Amino acid sequence: MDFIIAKYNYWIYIILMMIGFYAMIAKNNLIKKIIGMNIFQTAIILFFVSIAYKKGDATLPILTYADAHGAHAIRAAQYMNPLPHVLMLTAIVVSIATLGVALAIAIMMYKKYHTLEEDEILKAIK
Amino acid sequence: MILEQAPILIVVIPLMSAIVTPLLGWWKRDLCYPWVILSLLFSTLCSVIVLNTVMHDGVIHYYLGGWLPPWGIEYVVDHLNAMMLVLVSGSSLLVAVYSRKSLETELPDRIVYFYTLFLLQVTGFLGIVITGDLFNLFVFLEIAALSGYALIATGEDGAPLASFRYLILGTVGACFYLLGVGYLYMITGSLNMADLAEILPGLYDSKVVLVAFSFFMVGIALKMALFPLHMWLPDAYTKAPSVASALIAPLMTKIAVYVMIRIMFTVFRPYFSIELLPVTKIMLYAGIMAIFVGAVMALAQKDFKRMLCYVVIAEVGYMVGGVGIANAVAIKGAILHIMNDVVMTLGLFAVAGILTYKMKNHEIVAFKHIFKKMPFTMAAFLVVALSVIGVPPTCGFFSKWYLIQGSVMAGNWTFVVALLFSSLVNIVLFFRIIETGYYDFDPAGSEHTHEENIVVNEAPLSMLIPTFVVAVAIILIGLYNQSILINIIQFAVPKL
Amino acid sequence: MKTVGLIVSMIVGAFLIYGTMDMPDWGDPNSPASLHVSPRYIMNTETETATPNIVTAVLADYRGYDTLGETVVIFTAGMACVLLLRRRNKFKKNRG
Amino acid sequence: MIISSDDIIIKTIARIFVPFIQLFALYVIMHGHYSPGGGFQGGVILGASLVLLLITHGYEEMRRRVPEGAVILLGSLGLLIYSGIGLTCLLLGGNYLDYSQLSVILHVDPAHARAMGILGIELGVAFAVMAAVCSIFFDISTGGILPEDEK
Amino acid sequence: MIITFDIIILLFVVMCAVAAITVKDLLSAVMILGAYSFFMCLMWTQLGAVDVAFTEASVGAGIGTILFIAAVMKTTRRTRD
Amino acid sequence: MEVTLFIHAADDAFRILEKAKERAVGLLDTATKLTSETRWMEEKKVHAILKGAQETKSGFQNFVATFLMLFGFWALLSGKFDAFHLFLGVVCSLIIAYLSYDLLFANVRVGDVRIIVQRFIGYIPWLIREIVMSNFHVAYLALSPKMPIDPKVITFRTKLESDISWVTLANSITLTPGTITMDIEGREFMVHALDGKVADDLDTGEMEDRVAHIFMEADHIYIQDVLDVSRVFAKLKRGM
Repeated sequence: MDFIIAKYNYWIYIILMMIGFYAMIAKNNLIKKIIGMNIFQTAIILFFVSIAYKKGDATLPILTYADAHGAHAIRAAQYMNPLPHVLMLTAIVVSIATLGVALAIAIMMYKKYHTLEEDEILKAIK
Repeated sequence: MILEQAPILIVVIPLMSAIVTPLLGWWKRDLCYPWVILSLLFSTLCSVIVLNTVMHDGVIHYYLGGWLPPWGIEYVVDHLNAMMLVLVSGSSLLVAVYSRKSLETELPDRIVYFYTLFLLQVTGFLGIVITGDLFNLFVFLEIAALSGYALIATGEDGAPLASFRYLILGTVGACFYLLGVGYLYMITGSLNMADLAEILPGLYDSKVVLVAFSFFMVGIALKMALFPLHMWLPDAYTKAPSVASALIAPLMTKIAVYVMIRIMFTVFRPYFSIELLPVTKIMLYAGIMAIFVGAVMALAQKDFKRMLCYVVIAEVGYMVGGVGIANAVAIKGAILHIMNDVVMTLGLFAVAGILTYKMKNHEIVAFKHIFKKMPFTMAAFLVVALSVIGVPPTCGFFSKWYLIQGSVMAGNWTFVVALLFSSLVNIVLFFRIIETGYYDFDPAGSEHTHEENIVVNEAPLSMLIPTFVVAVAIILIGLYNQSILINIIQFAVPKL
Repeated sequence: MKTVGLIVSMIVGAFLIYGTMDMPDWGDPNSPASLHVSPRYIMNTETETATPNIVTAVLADYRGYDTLGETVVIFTAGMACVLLLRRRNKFKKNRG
Repeated sequence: MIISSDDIIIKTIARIFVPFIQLFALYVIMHGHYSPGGGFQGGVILGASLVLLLITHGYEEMRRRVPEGAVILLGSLGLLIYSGIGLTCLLLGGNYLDYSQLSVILHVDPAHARAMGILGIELGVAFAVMAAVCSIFFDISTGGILPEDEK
Repeated sequence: MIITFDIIILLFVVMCAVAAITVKDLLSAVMILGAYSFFMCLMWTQLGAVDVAFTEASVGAGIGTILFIAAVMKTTRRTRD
Repeated sequence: MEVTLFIHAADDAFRILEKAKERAVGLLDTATKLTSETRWMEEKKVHAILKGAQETKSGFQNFVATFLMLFGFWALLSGKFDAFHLFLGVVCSLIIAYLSYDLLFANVRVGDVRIIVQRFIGYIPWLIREIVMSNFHVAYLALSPKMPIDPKVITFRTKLESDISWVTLANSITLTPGTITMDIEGREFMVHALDGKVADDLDTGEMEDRVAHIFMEADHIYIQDVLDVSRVFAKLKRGM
């Protein structure tokens, strides 16, 4: 029980990742695949954000006025870990960029074959 | 100053010229081609400078933004890096020179944006190779991947679907890589490769490290199309425009192999990847399977480019198997084979591009009388083919020699058999083309074509010169392989 | 395909859960991730970059090159869409 | 295919809100130092405001305000600002993207020079992201061909 | 109190994810994905990642959904799975 | 006793008022007849004023007003009043004002903004009262066991002039429980009402009048009427 409570964020992220991964592999519709891709990437972001979390008196990674002006020494445990947040900002951008390209390719295919189902497109190519 | 700043200039010059290219194309479209060549020339120059510096002074560290490594991003250039940089920038320069005529027939209305993405692709490759930071590698991996998807999707009928499948699997690969980064970060708190290499040995028995390592491996195997995960490659590279396949096919898989070597031997110690885990065994068998499957599938193809794709899969098997044997000689052979394979695959796809340009088709059946029509192209092709088969003066022989030597030393005869089998199949493959193209073998042939009717119809010079440069490079690398080994690769081989 | 997908995602999930066992507890302020590199960002941001928002400082300065890469990624996506889809008549003058 | 809306309510509300959305986007960009936000988020909001204008007032209106060529130009310009700042640092004698070198030009201490450098690159990021978002939306919503070009 | 809030949001997230890949109408699936992004963004605010949450709110729930809708409107809503 | 007296007095008063009203109506009729030409001219002028708000108004005036409004918004958001941030605010507001000066005040005269805002604030309490009242009504409808709802769609033609007042009216209608604006086509409002009472409330046109009052649309006509009447009186006096 302790094992689950202490890490439930990680468990949920694994479930989400599995959902996304399954959709990417098993779904036949291109848009559904893209949706799965989005879920997959978001799950990874959730994982990183969970790494950054600190229990206790930690707050947002923005220095308060007193700290910023050197009123007292800053302790690292006082703020969340900023590095995973930074990495995830980049990852979100990457995911939206991938989404754009994927949708563009899907639309290209729809213009040519008038369907979004993968097997029908395969049939049309042959 | 150029000397100090050369590592960053290698990446930033193609990057900035990629940004300027759409503006330039807006103004005057014809300027794009010289502009691309110019920027890649500079980039190549810088990478040669870097290689020279590395050979004389050892490893270069470059701190981006002036921040010291574990906090900022660092560029590390050692011998392996520097060799890859020269290879990548040099071969992309050749492809850029080669690209003009082919693009004008295949994508006449989209040249400007094609060149933009071309430069971005090269930027991505260079960024992957040069960086010393795991997350930075991911970012550049995505740049390379996204521009690759777009370039491939512009190809012939069916290219969008191939590209979409590549996108899905490539994203899975990149996400697995990112997960690996996350697991490593969670357990160590660092992203810098050198820093990780310091911290990790104390944590080798942790399950988190094991999971991270496996996700790295699977993600990169997806990117390099290692045997069970190779489904996306043949379609994507066959249907891409010839310039795109000439750029991506030689470089993407080899860069993935480079990343794999980097992670196995720089981020993790050889002790972990070779002795603690059965990774190398799995890799060895995957490599052997890749060689067999690639060879057999290549035999079954009627399409020239598709056949080359399966050859590429088999060649990936060479390198992965070489690393999988995990002794110094075999890894030396694998690294030398990365170099050779870039050049050879570039030559093969360049020839395929020329044939597509002239014949508007890449079925093998269409290549009749091709030796008469294009003597120079086919001369270059012969050299490349001999190298792929592994005939002594060419470079392909030597890397195979080291691979075989290494596997004999390790007592692994299966790999030897696989290598020999693959060479044999390659002979058959290329002989088939020579047969179609040279001998006027026409089973139905009541109507004997008169040889006078066949006019020499050679490819344009801008395509021919890069192909010849590749052919010459193959022979030169073959002749000077000892000095390359002593001066560069010997330092790149990890200390086992 | 469906069963393959199910099996593969199950294997991946099981493997990840296996990895979860050795993870530091969620939200532990003394986990390795919060002890090695990040404290320096938190402590020195103000003196080194005069920026109270640590995320911005790390994003744009300490790891500014990543952000350059990120911007290039989205630029690449824009260019890719233009390359793949746009067939507009550019030289037709806009009305109005 | 998204065509311009005929609904007067949506049109009017969009018309009134767009300037405020744009100002908020600029606020987010400029105040990335002190509060959540920064170039990327601001750029996305800026792009979203233009997209809102597009889906309410139609392509013609949108193209009148921001021609498609200008969008690509803005994207390039944004990235040029970013990499140009990096290159300036390099020319001033530091490493690439080492903003503390900017203190020579700006006449402030290195820490504040870094803050100014961050502001500069966030502007660049915002331009690039805005342009990319607009351009992707243009292309995806039209499928690359405008209705009047089809004729 | 906070933990229950977390768990409720996480449950919503999982439900939205499952719904998004099972619904047989693409437009609905896309809208549910937008809701998924929004719940995710709430979750991240809860975890203290305000910057990430802000970005996700503007990107995932905003531009991403808009792009999806544009694509679905441009193509088709029907799907077999 | 007093009551009857009072009722009588009231009766008388009403009678007198009635007569006065008849007189006034008669007078107005005559006046209208007399000054039909003038009237037509005046109407044209009113129209010109309203149109001028949309077209002939100077772009620069708009620009300045947009700039000021945006800068106020910036100050509200930012909360930092050192020189650097104020400078940034000025620059940003200038850029946005330049980009979208024709959006914010497309149909409203700049000089009227102060009055409009004042009246709008005055309008809000009335709207809230209205919302609360119809809330009770809808609650009654929903909770009573018979569910005496009688949904219907009513269409009416509005006299409002500008798009912003249409939108305000439509949104006010939608905000009030029991009624929803479904569509505006030209000047036809299509409203879905839950039962007869709310529909009747809508038909009285009070809300519309109030909205017209906010955006100073009735004002012009009203003023013109007064002017007309005074002129007519003057003429009549001279004639008598």
